[in-house]
Amino acid sequence: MSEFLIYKLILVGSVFGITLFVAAYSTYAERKVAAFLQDRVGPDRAGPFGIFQPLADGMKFIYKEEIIPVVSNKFLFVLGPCLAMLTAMMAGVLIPWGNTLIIGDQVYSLQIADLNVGILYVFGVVSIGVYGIMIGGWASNNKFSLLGAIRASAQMISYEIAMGLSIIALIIMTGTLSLGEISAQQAGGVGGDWNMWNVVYQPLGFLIFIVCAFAECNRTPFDLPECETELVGGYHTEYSSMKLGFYLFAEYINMFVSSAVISTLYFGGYNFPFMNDLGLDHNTISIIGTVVLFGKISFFIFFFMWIRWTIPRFRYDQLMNLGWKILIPLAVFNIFLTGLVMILLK
Amino acid sequence: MVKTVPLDYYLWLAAALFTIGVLGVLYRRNAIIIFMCIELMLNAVNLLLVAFSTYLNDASGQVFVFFIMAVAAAEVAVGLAILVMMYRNTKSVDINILNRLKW
Amino acid sequence: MLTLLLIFFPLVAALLLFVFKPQSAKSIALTAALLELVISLVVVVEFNKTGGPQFEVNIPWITSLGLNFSAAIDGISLLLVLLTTVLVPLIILSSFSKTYDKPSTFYGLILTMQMALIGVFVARDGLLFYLFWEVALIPIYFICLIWGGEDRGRITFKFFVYTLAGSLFMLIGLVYLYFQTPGTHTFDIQALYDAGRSLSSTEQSLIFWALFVAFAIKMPVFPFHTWQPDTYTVSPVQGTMLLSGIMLKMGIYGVIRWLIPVVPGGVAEWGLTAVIISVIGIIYASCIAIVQKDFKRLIAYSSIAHVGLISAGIFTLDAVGVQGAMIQMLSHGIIVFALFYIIEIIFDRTKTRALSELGGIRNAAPILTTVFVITMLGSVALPFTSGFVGEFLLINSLFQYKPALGAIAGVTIILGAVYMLRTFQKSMSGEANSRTASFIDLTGQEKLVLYPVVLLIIIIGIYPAPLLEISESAVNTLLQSISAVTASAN
Amino acid sequence: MENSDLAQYLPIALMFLFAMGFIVVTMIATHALGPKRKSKVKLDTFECGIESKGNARVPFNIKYFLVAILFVLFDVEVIFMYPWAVNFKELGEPGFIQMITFIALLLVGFFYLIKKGALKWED
Amino acid sequence: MNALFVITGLGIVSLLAEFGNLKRWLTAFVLVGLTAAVILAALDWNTTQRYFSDMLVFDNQALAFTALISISTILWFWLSVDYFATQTHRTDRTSLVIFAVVGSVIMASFNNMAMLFLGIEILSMSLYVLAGSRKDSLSSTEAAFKYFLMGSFATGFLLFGIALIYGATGSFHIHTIAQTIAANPAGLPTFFYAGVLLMLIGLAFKISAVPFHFWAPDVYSGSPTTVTAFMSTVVKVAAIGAFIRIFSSCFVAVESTWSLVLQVIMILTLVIPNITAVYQNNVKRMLAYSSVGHVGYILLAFVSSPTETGTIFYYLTTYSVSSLAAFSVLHLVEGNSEEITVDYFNGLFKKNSWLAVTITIALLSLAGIPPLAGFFGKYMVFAQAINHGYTSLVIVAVITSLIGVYYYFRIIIAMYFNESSAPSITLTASQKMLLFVLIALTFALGLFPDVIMTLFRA
Repeated sequence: MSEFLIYKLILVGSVFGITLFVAAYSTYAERKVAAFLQDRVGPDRAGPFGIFQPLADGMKFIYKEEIIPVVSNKFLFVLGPCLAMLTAMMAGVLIPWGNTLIIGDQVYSLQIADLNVGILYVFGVVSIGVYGIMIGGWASNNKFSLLGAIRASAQMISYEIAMGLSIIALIIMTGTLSLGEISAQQAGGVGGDWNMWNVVYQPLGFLIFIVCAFAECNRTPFDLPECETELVGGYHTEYSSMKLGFYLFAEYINMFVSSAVISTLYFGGYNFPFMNDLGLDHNTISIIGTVVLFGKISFFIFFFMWIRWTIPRFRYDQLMNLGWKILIPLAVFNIFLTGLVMILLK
Repeated sequence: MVKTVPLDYYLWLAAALFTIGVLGVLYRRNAIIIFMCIELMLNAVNLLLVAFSTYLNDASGQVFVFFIMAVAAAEVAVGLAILVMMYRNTKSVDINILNRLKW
Repeated sequence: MLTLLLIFFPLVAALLLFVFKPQSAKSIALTAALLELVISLVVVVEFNKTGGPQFEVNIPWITSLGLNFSAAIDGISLLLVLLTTVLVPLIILSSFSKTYDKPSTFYGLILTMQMALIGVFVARDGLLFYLFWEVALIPIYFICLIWGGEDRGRITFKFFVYTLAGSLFMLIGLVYLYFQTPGTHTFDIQALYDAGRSLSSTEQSLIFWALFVAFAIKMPVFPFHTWQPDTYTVSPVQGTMLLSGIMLKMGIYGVIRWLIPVVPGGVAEWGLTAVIISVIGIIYASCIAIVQKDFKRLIAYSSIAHVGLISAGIFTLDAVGVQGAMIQMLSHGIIVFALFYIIEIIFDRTKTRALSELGGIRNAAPILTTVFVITMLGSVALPFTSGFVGEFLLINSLFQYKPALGAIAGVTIILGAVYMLRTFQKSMSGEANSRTASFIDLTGQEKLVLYPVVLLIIIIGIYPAPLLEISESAVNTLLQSISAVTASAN
Repeated sequence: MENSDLAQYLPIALMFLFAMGFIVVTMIATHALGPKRKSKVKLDTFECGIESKGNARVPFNIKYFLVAILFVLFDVEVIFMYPWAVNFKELGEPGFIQMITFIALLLVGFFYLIKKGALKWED
Repeated sequence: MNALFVITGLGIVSLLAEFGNLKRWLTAFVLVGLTAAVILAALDWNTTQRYFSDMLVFDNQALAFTALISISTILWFWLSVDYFATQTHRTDRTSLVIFAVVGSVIMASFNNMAMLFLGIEILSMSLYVLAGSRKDSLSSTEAAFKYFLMGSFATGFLLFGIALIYGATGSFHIHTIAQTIAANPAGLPTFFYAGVLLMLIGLAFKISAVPFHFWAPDVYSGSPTTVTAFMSTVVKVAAIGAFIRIFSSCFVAVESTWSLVLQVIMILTLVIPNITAVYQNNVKRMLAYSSVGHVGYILLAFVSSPTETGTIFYYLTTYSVSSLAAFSVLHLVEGNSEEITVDYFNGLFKKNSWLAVTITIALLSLAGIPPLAGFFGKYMVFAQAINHGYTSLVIVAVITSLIGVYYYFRIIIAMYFNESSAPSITLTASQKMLLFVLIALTFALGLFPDVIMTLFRA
């Protein structure tokens, strides 16, 4: 019992730490990527190549003055960012970060928890994130914030439907909701026992999913809730100090988790091609797998940023039309197609 | 499945939730809160159904929960629409002003 | 077949009225009523006086309820059918001098009423009887409501609810009996008789009251009469005539046909009570009549008194009494019709019904006065008028039943004489006043209505035997069957 | 214990504790460490430097509301597809046809919505 | 079932008619479809068909209710032509009504609690919207809101009851439940009986039995008159159909649990609304209370003999026809006014005797005066109750029906007695035709009740 607890504690602790770390360095990465794409230098003062910039940012958040507008609802004003942060942190629990490690005769899974409702849990937690934004925006009692919050909620819930639908086609294939199993099903990959990554079977589903993931994270080209040209800061206009930090953190954590989910669902998770043909022992493969997974995640995080600095923002009606009138029908079509093919191949 | 919690607990919990919901509907005056109380009643039912379903090893209870959830969602949609309409006509969601039709 | 024709011819005629122009409604209705009279006369001619129920029809109607369209005519029915068919053309004729709004509806309702009345008198199925009984209420209610006088809404409603309430209790009683019939339940009259007689005395008593209340309200017998004076007063005169001339006989007929034979045990137990109630009613109504100021109201109360006597006579369960009741029903029907018509004539010309404002009509209208005198004498039961035969027989049977009651009931003749003569004195004799000075005597159309009535009053008074013969065998059969039951019970 | 239902959720609870702890500690830390120099203007809501007017809690476009309602409806309908999708292989062809019927009905409603202009934002 | 398919298809088509060039043909199409549904129901007569793994069973009772519901709806469409006159709302209103009919049919044919629940909800959800379809009127909104609240509140009770019964018997299938009950006459857990009572309460809300009726008058008087007509006919038929379906087939084995409760409810339902109706000046409210009162008679029939559903069906038929007649006149008289008092009927006989005669006949039928349909309805209820030894309850019912006469006659008296200066009303040929049909039906049902009574005797 206690051993189990300690193992889980370590796992949870490390995932927690890594999440924070990745989120912090994503901000740095984002600025560097932006600079790179715009042919600038980017942050370079704090430490070599500005490598301590995230730490400096963090300190600044902590030491800044806390401002809570008089007309706002104090409790909700504080609750908003906390909720956003909390849900963001909770979403990553079910990601299988790697295969099992065998130490002695004990098998340790690198997934914190493998619920049989895995994907549903992720969706459930992510959709609570809307509350963080909505509550924060409404509590500020600022017109910009309110508009931003409403936009954010409308956008996020709209894309949630398409996202949910796009997953269904995948589930038809995998027959399970558990992320661990979905990962395991993609083992091997190209060569070996010829398990392809799901993206091969579900290109359309992947496309829909990643578009929705962008929208869910309020990332450009879907960052309508905080588009500074119209809404100043959107839902976090009134926020300062660590509460603002939480919102920003939450965004980057979400990006990180989304990338992880995408990698797991469509890109084989911790599996890599020819993994079973290298003749390495199980633990080594698992560790390599984890590294590979982080590689994939990093790529998707980079992809998020790449898109951000490449594609301009949508107009709001374009955004809604894309979500409702294109992605949802497409997702339904994808379900139909997948089902049909499955039936025919059987 | 290990049924560590006795069925009675679920029953009492559901009954308590349901009662809270009923009392809420009867005593609260804010339409939104009444909505929520009704949802609470339905969720008490859901809880009960799921518990029974587990203890009877019969999936139909859970399917019924799906039905209830779907219908409750539709009901909320209609209810909120009515509420908006009411707000437009009265600028309030306090049901006390809806006394015009009393005999 | 003849029975069906008798029942439904008025209804067809009533529907026809709506096809033609409203202006011609009057004459079509009169023609129809006269044809109906002819049909009834054919029935009289064809009727076998010793033959029991005749002209039977028995058509299955609502089998799931055990309801058959079962009707037949025996002596008792025939007399009342005859009363109806004679009075309805007279009533229609009496309305010729007036123009009513929506005449098609008015005459249609009268004819529908006639249908229902005849249906009540010939039905030999419990539920069918009940149906006609209720249907009779609808047209008369609307006649009173639409063409009535002041405050008619409230008053006619009271009338409606009273009678409906009574009949609903009757319905419960009938249904209870229905479920007592053996095998597939049926409402057939004989089956109901058998079922009723086999009940325990408590059940019989309950059913007795359930039915008696319905009939008593319809008649009306004291203390169920409170709807009656007001309703008679506000109704248009044709409505009053229908109510008092024919409709009240439904109640008496109900007692004879559907109460006494069905629960003889109940009648044996409660008959005396019924008689006492009736006698109290006679005295009460007569006393009230004496102090009435309104002519129409006065006649209304006198009607209660007469009906009380009839009711008392029937509950003696004596052949003479029942026969007397039959004759008295006919006699009362025509006399009260004539009286109301005379009141209407007076009202038309003087615009008042208050006795205190009348007087001196005798000088201006001798014919009217003569007619009134004859009718009045009939009403107070002077010998050689129809009233005498009936009242004599009734009081006679009451004497035999309980001499004391007979004596008290006999007072009615004296009281009747008192209020009728007072009426005569107040209205006809005395000084003419501004209202009555220019009183015009009877017109031709009015004579056409009143002369036959006067004739009938006198003929029946002198030679009632044919009428008595018609009902004799039916009454005897009825009473014998009851006495057989009560005898076997003892 | 390891395999029981509740134990599966234990790590999630742990994670929750970690996250909560982090949030609470950070919030308290900023509250304690940051400077506190309040002024009326600073505590006012931001409206691009102009004095802020009125309450921000004004009724907003009904479209957003409509979107919310539609989301609730569609999202709940999507729930029905998950069990079906998981059991797709067992249900086979009849299940597929039934679900297609279901989705078709859903699409009828969807089509109706679009045609009715419930999702029309450009106006 | 074929009827159900047709009606469902009809609903979808009328929803989509918005976009084709089909709007003009919509009413005709709906009428044809509903007629087809009636015919299909008639063709299925005497065949008991089971669908969706026994979730829906179309036996004779279900088919009869289906036909009744469809026919009432046809008549209702006829009387509420102007409700669909506005172009913008024609298709959605039509489809809402049709979907309500779908719900009604399911409520009459369910064999599984899930279907009961779905049927009720499909019906109610459409009605919530229809009740509020006069968007600018506060009373309409209010009616919709109250209806919604009470509807979902009742659903809560119903569901809790269903959940408890499921827990006790392990099934949602009515027949399985009935078998379980029969198999364990003493072995059912206590909460099963609580479940039955909760379902009773839930359904009592739906059929608006006292003391769960208080929403009905508000909702009936607030909704547009045509919608009220729909509620008090089709919806009431469906609710009662569902009620008797579950209680007469499934819970009849545990009759002792609910019989007494239902008797109390029944007596209250007879007495209270009939007395309250007397004090109403708003005709719609009066009819609402009257319609609650009629539930009392139906319950009387049900209490006295739960398995004899023929009587109830006949009663519902007569009630629907009479109510439709009453409401069609009410609708024609009201014009544009929101609240229609008894005074609106002043002198109606002079203004338009068609209307006056129709509503007179309708009210007389509702009051139970022979030879109209309503009389035989009441008669059969009373006869059935007397037959099963409930004579004292019948006496209560008789007294309340006399009270009923009182308020029905207020309208009649107003029409024939009072004078009015309001302008007379002219009717179109179609309206006259409708009134004629309704009068004819009222008489025909009264004169030939065997046509319906023998349906259930096979």
